[in-house]
Amino acid sequence: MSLQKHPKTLLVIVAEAVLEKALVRDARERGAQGWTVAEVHGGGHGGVREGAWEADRTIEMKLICEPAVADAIAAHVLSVYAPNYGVALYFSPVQVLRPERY
Amino acid sequence: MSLQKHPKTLLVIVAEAVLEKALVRDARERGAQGWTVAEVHGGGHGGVREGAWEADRTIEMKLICEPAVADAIAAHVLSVYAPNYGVALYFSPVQVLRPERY
Amino acid sequence: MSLQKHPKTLLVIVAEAVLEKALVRDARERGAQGWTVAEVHGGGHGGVREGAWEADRTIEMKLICEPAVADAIAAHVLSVYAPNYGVALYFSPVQVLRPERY
Amino acid sequence: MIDVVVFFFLLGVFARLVGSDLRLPEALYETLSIYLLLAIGLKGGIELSKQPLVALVPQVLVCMALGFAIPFLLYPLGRALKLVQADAASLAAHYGSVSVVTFAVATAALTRQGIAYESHAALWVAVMEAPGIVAGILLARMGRGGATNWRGLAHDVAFGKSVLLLLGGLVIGAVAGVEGTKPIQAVFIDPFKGVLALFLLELGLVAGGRLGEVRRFGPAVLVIGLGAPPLLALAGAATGLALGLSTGGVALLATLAASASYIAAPTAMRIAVPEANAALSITAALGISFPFNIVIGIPIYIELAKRWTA
Amino acid sequence: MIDVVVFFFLLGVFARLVGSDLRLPEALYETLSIYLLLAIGLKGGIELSKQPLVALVPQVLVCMALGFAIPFLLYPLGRALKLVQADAASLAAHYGSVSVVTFAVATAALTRQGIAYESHAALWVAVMEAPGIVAGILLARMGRGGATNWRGLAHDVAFGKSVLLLLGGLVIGAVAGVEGTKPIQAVFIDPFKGVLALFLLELGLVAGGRLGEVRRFGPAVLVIGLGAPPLLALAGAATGLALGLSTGGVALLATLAASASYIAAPTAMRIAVPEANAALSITAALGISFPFNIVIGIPIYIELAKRWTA
Amino acid sequence: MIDVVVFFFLLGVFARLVGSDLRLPEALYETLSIYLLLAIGLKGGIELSKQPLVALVPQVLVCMALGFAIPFLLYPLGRALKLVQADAASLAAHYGSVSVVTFAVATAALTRQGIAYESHAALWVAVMEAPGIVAGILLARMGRGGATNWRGLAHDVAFGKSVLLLLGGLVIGAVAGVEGTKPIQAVFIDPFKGVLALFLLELGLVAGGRLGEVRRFGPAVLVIGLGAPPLLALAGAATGLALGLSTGGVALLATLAASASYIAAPTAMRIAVPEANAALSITAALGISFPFNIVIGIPIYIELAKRWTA
Ligand SMILES: Nc1ncnc2c1ncn2[C@@H]1O[C@H](COP(=O)(O)O)[C@@H](O)[C@H]1O
Ligand SMILES: Nc1ncnc2c1ncn2[C@@H]1O[C@H](COP(=O)(O)O)[C@@H](O)[C@H]1O
Ligand SMILES: Nc1ncnc2c1ncn2[C@@H]1O[C@H](COP(=O)(O)O)[C@@H](O)[C@H]1O
Ligand code: NA
Ligand code: NA
Ligand code: NA
Repeated sequence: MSLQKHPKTLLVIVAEAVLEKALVRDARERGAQGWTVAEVHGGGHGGVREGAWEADRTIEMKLICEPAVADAIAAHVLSVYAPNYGVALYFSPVQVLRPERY
Repeated sequence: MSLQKHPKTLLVIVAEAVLEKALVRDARERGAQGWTVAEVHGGGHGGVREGAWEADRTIEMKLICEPAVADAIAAHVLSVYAPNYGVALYFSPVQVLRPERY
Repeated sequence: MSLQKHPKTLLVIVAEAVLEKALVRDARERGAQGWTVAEVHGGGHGGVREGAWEADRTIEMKLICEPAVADAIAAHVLSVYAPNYGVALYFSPVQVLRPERY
Repeated sequence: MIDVVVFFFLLGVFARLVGSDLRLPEALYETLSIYLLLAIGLKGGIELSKQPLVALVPQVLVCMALGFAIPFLLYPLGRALKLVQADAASLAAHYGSVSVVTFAVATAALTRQGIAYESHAALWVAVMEAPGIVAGILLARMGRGGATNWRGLAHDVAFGKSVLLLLGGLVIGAVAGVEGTKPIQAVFIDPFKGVLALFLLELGLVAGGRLGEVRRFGPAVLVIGLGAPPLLALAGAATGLALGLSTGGVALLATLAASASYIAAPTAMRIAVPEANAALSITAALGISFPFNIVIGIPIYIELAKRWTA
Repeated sequence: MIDVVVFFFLLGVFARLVGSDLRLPEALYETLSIYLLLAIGLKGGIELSKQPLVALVPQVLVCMALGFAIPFLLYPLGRALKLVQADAASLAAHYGSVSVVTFAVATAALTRQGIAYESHAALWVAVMEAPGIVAGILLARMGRGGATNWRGLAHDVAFGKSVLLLLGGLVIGAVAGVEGTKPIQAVFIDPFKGVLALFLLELGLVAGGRLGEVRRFGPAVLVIGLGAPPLLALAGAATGLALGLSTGGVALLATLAASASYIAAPTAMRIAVPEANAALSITAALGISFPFNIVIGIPIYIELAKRWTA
Repeated sequence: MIDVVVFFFLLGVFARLVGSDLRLPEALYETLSIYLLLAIGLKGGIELSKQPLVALVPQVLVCMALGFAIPFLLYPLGRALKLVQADAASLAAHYGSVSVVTFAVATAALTRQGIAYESHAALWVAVMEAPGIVAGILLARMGRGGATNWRGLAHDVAFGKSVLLLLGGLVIGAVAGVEGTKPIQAVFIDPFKGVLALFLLELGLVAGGRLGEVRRFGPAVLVIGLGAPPLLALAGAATGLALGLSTGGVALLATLAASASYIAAPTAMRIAVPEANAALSITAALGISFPFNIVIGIPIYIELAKRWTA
């Protein structure tokens, strides 16, 4: 196969579900062209989050984007939300086929 | 630990849920030995997909396989489904322990 | 951006849902500081798992941790659970921002 | 007086338009739709158990023909409004098929007004799901290469959730009869309208989300969304008259003709005619025609049926 | 005798304390809460349709003032117990707002004891959701920089699920009236208490999980969790007396004052005062005060209302 | 005449066999099973409140012994059919435990035929969940190294969803009594059969999926799936006779003995005997014995009970 692949960055943000709307807005403002969200549960330094009530739900948001865009979003999340919310984020190098879409 | 790790490719396909059955079939035909699907929602160039009605649901399919198999599946998805369906896909290098299973 | 990134390992374990409690316990005992779980379905060498009944559900657990911790957890899962349960696992290199949390 | 269930729809639209965080869980949406299909089928089946089946064959055939014909009526309209072939065909398919909830609202309105209708009307719904979809696909393929997997499609529609549950309910109702179904009436008969109200709340949320899209698709979607229902209602009512249906039956057939599918058709068209714009069809069907029918259309169709059968 | 629905709550707490794997699916939790809000609203609305609305204006205003005042009462208590500003304010906001389920348990107890209450009491619930939250945010911001997005917040509370469904139900009930809502009573009226029982099972599971956390937060959470309800109930009952409410009405207003929100408030405070410890508030509200109210508090508040209005 | 709820099961099987896309949301499945367990418990508990508890002790002990003995009967059969130790033991455990839905179908059939049965029969179900599982694990461990975490297992079964909800419902029903549970009967009593019908639709879908697997496991699964139920029914009926139960009671104990667990047992065995093939057991239990029992078995067991107690 002669698939032409292009490097991008996958930024994964695990955060309290209450932040979803704000995260989508912030990510788009910083250049993300798309996003994917899954409902998850888990635990970390802020204790176990089981989704047992409204404010206890957790989401995992995935953003495939330019490395600089990922950095800008991550920096924003880290400074604005991480101090007061349960947030975990990580970067992963990925390859895509239609680079103009990400 | 002396875990013997083996490189494989993780292919992630985010697509309209209506494609699930076809994607599983196509992936198996091209050599995938397993697949994992999560229900997600998100947005991209085709607008916001919230899963508000039957044809508005989105899935994320993960396939761990040989690089060549991943390429074959991705090429197929790109040519057959991407023109008319909301589809995002990316490749990521991973390592597995029991290589014969993927 | 001058984000300071630190390499970690993402260990992903896809397994029968009945193992969730045990996996969380085992992972914490081996040094994992957090975990994220999503409900999924899929198929592999053990056949199709659709979540049609209680013991047919599948989870995907993600652990961001030190490479050595990931290895210890994976080795444990491989020796204790993999022989008798449907289990798929893979490692992926990721980068995080607040390394002390993982 | 507007039926109370319609208020739930309006509440849903309102919630969406003001950007409320109200969302019904997807599992509830699926559960309610499974319930409504089964309940409608069962009710029709119980009635079916009281009458000879053979007499229904002509009705069934004519209903199927009506559903099949509708896309051929609408397609030229869509093309005239500058829609591309696939979009015009897909949109036409939605109107060729039927909306079970619109049907349920119409039966509720008839019951409230004390107007009788053919008790086996659920059978019409079941047989009218598929033909319009088939016609729409034919129109989309017309004069083009693309092969359609008709076998797969026939399977998907015939054994799709809607038809299967409607027909399944019909058969169970017909076989078990009035006596046999008594123990399950507390679930499938008595709460019907309340469940319908909840489902309309959900549909209001979805329809409200679609309203914002109307602008995106220009006037075509508005013209068809508002113009097709009354037009098709006339065709449906005329067919009902020709079949010699009761007043309520004429009103129901008018409603079925006027209604657009938002369950079976979108999924089927997504697979069979993927090049069609799915958002356009759902916006017309669920964002415009559905509210039009349940708020304005049904009272008019009932009035029409009363006059024509007077 | 303890009301049967309370046993379901205790079953949930027990299941959680012994580490049972019993879990109600999240979709069920959401569905039940949507149902209860709608049903409470509808019931109140049906009653509202029987009386002049203007007479209710003073009641509404006083209820809102009560909700707004409560956080100002509780905040100093929290501070005295060494809570930081954000935590004291957030906790106070939870008690300023109300718990719909506690209200429902109280109405069930009144009905069982044959004590009449203002039939439009659901209206009080609807208007008491927001003011306490606003007061709590003011307290958290007091003498600090952080700007609050009041517009966004007002929107989120006014059009949030709770207020929207309660008010939506009230309006639908009021407009459709007794006759119009008859066909949906099999869903929204008859099963109410059974659904409440299921929801209490779920809340018992959550509250049981919180009990384990009580230790983590030290005595403050216990003192407030057990001390605030009776204190606030007195304030509520006094307000009810001043408004000239019936015996049942006084008991309900006492209950509303004593109850702490675990739906609207946690979400609103998470957004508006993120530096507050969310687990602390929910532990006090749902882990301590909620069980206290439904098991011990409500019977006492009813007794109190009986004496004061005798 | 076949009970109407059985038709829903057959509809589910049919849907699955023809490859329909019909799927009930997982949350609905969980909700229905929670509901059925609670409702069965409650109903039994209400009856329990009318009689002296002490008299039930012998029944309870004998029922538990029966459940414990069944795997020892079946295990040799499995071994004779060439199943490995773990598989034979696990399969035996499923039949030692019980199927709540099979029980519910049997009570519905008895009610329809006007045959009385011990009103506290739900208690038998609750105490028969666990012993068969324990016996199966013993058989799997027999003559082998592997240590079993009995404490963890005892906890998981005793406080597992099934036993907890059944016993919880029993206790609530017994404590609250006829009067106390009246307000929740519209949810837990009246709709019981309709909900059972929905659950059977779901189980039909699952069982239909299992049918395709029968071939994979060879004749063993067929022989046990079809042979075990009548055999065990005889043992159950004999036990019932020995206990001096009523006609309905004998039929129910026969049914419980003949039924195989598909909720508690699969999960427990997955943890305690992971080397057993889970698909094999569920295929026999849910794919073969369950349909056999509800369609053919129950009418036979009732007939048998009538003759033996005549
Ligand atoms: N090491 C980790 N691996 C995977 N997920 C994590 C990890 N740490 C935190 N998370 C997720 O992020 C959420 C918030 O983390 P925390 O702020 O540490 O409580 C948790 O509930 C987990 O879902
Ligand atoms: N840049 C992106 N990052 C993450 N997910 C994306 C991205 N772009 C698209 N997606 C996902 O893929 C689906 C289809 O994308 P699209 O075809 O661009 O509308 C969206 O609904 C998202 O769930
Ligand atoms: N190659 C693969 N790619 C993605 N997921 C897999 C793969 N193989 C197995 N899985 C997942 O792991 C589960 C158990 O795998 P198995 O033990 O092979 O049946 C499956 O049900 C899938 O969800
Ligand atoms: Na139509
Ligand atoms: Na309050
Ligand atoms: Na048994």
